[in-house]
Amino acid sequence: IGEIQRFLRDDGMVKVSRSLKELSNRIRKAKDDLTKRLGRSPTVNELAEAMDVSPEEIVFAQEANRAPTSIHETVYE
Amino acid sequence: MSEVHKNFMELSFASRSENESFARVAVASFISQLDPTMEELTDIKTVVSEAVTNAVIHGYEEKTDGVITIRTWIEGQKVSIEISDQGLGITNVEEARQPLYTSKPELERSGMGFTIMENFMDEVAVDSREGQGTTIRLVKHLKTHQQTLQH
Amino acid sequence: MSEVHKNFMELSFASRSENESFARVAVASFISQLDPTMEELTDIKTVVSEAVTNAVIHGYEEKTDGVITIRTWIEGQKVSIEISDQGLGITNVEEARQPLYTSKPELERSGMGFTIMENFMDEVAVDSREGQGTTIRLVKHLKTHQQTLQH
Ligand SMILES: Nc1ncnc2c1ncn2[C@@H]1O[C@H](COP(=O)(O)OP(=O)(O)O)[C@@H](O)[C@H]1O
Ligand SMILES: Nc1ncnc2c1ncn2[C@@H]1O[C@H](COP(=O)(O)OP(=O)(O)O)[C@@H](O)[C@H]1O
Ligand SMILES: [Mg+2]
Ligand SMILES: [Mg+2]
Repeated sequence: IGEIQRFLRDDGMVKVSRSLKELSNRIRKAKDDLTKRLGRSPTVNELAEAMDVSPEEIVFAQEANRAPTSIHETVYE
Repeated sequence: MSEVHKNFMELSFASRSENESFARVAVASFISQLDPTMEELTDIKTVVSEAVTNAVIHGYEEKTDGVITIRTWIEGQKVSIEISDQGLGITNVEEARQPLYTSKPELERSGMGFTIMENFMDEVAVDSREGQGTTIRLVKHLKTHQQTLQH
Repeated sequence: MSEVHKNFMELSFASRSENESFARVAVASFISQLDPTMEELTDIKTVVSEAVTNAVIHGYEEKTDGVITIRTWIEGQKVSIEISDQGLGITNVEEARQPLYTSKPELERSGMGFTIMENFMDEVAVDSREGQGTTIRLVKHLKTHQQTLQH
């Protein structure tokens, strides 16, 4: 299955649910780091700059770590 | 910028619980142009979830052919959000807003939806008519950048 | 699941270029319930950007009091998107769709918006009336999970 996953990834076929979850984990880490460094909740632009993605994309990716984003999730996992 | 930044959006969608997540993202990403703190964004996402869930579960009693509408206005640092359904409506709004009150204890609802909205937003108004539907009006004043930096 | 999954949303917003990013994410987040591939999602975000930018720049000539509406339907793996403005409209649709054609070379437009839509979507229809506005209808059939795995 690792082989297939690598293939899907290389081929741009990686599923959104998986890819967004990775981004969302990176966002959470960056958010925790920034919160510690600033001593307050970072603004969405501060986080977007640190991650080099748009504020809107931050919001979107963050959602991926909540409930299953997909009705197919269980089928795919 | 001397002029106050103004913007608006209106969103309608099927009363399906899987749209709760979409509604959160749509409203939060619209508001992100005001550069809120991540904390303020989380507050807003939470109240949108509560109001949309209420429309799905109470307003339409999980019937998926209803329509939920969200209107959002931005004016300077002021965010106004209206969430409407054309569902069953609320007979006694005052009672409904009480902490822990739920008309659906059998669904293990917490009865804390309105209380959460009141805690996270600066204004909460409920406009409801039995058999006609419910509109929740929410206002939040985001911190200015000076306020955020001083915090 | 034997029943076909159906859902819809409608989104309207002010014709401001800062709403392009919001519109991309809103449509993407709605579509993500079908768990598309990253490539499919990027394609859809790109065409939404192109169509919204066209409405802002050509339809409303950057006047910010116009309204842009996006309707999105999901039926099984089929995604239909309609992007409308009530702006200037297109005099000659056939000419407008030609690769490299732009009516605004002074703005350094590439003239590739429609070509990009045709490349990324399965169907592209343009309905426009001078002085009344433009509606772009787009359809994309997402790969099913079996197709993705077999690819
Ligand atoms: N959109 C709505 N349509 C009809 N009734 C509603 C709506 N929103 C809230 N209510 C009523 O208000 C009560 C309290 O709502 P809430 O505080 O969110 O608690 P809960 O959802 O856990 O019951 C609900 O139990 C319901 O009776
Ligand atoms: N929504 C619209 N309203 C009015 N005219 C439009 C609209 N969309 C496209 N057009 C016309 O079609 C032409 C081609 O569009 P496009 O391929 O996106 O190229 P570009 O935007 O770079 O000019 C535009 O230059 C414009 O004349
Ligand atoms: Mg509730
Ligand atoms: Mg264009």
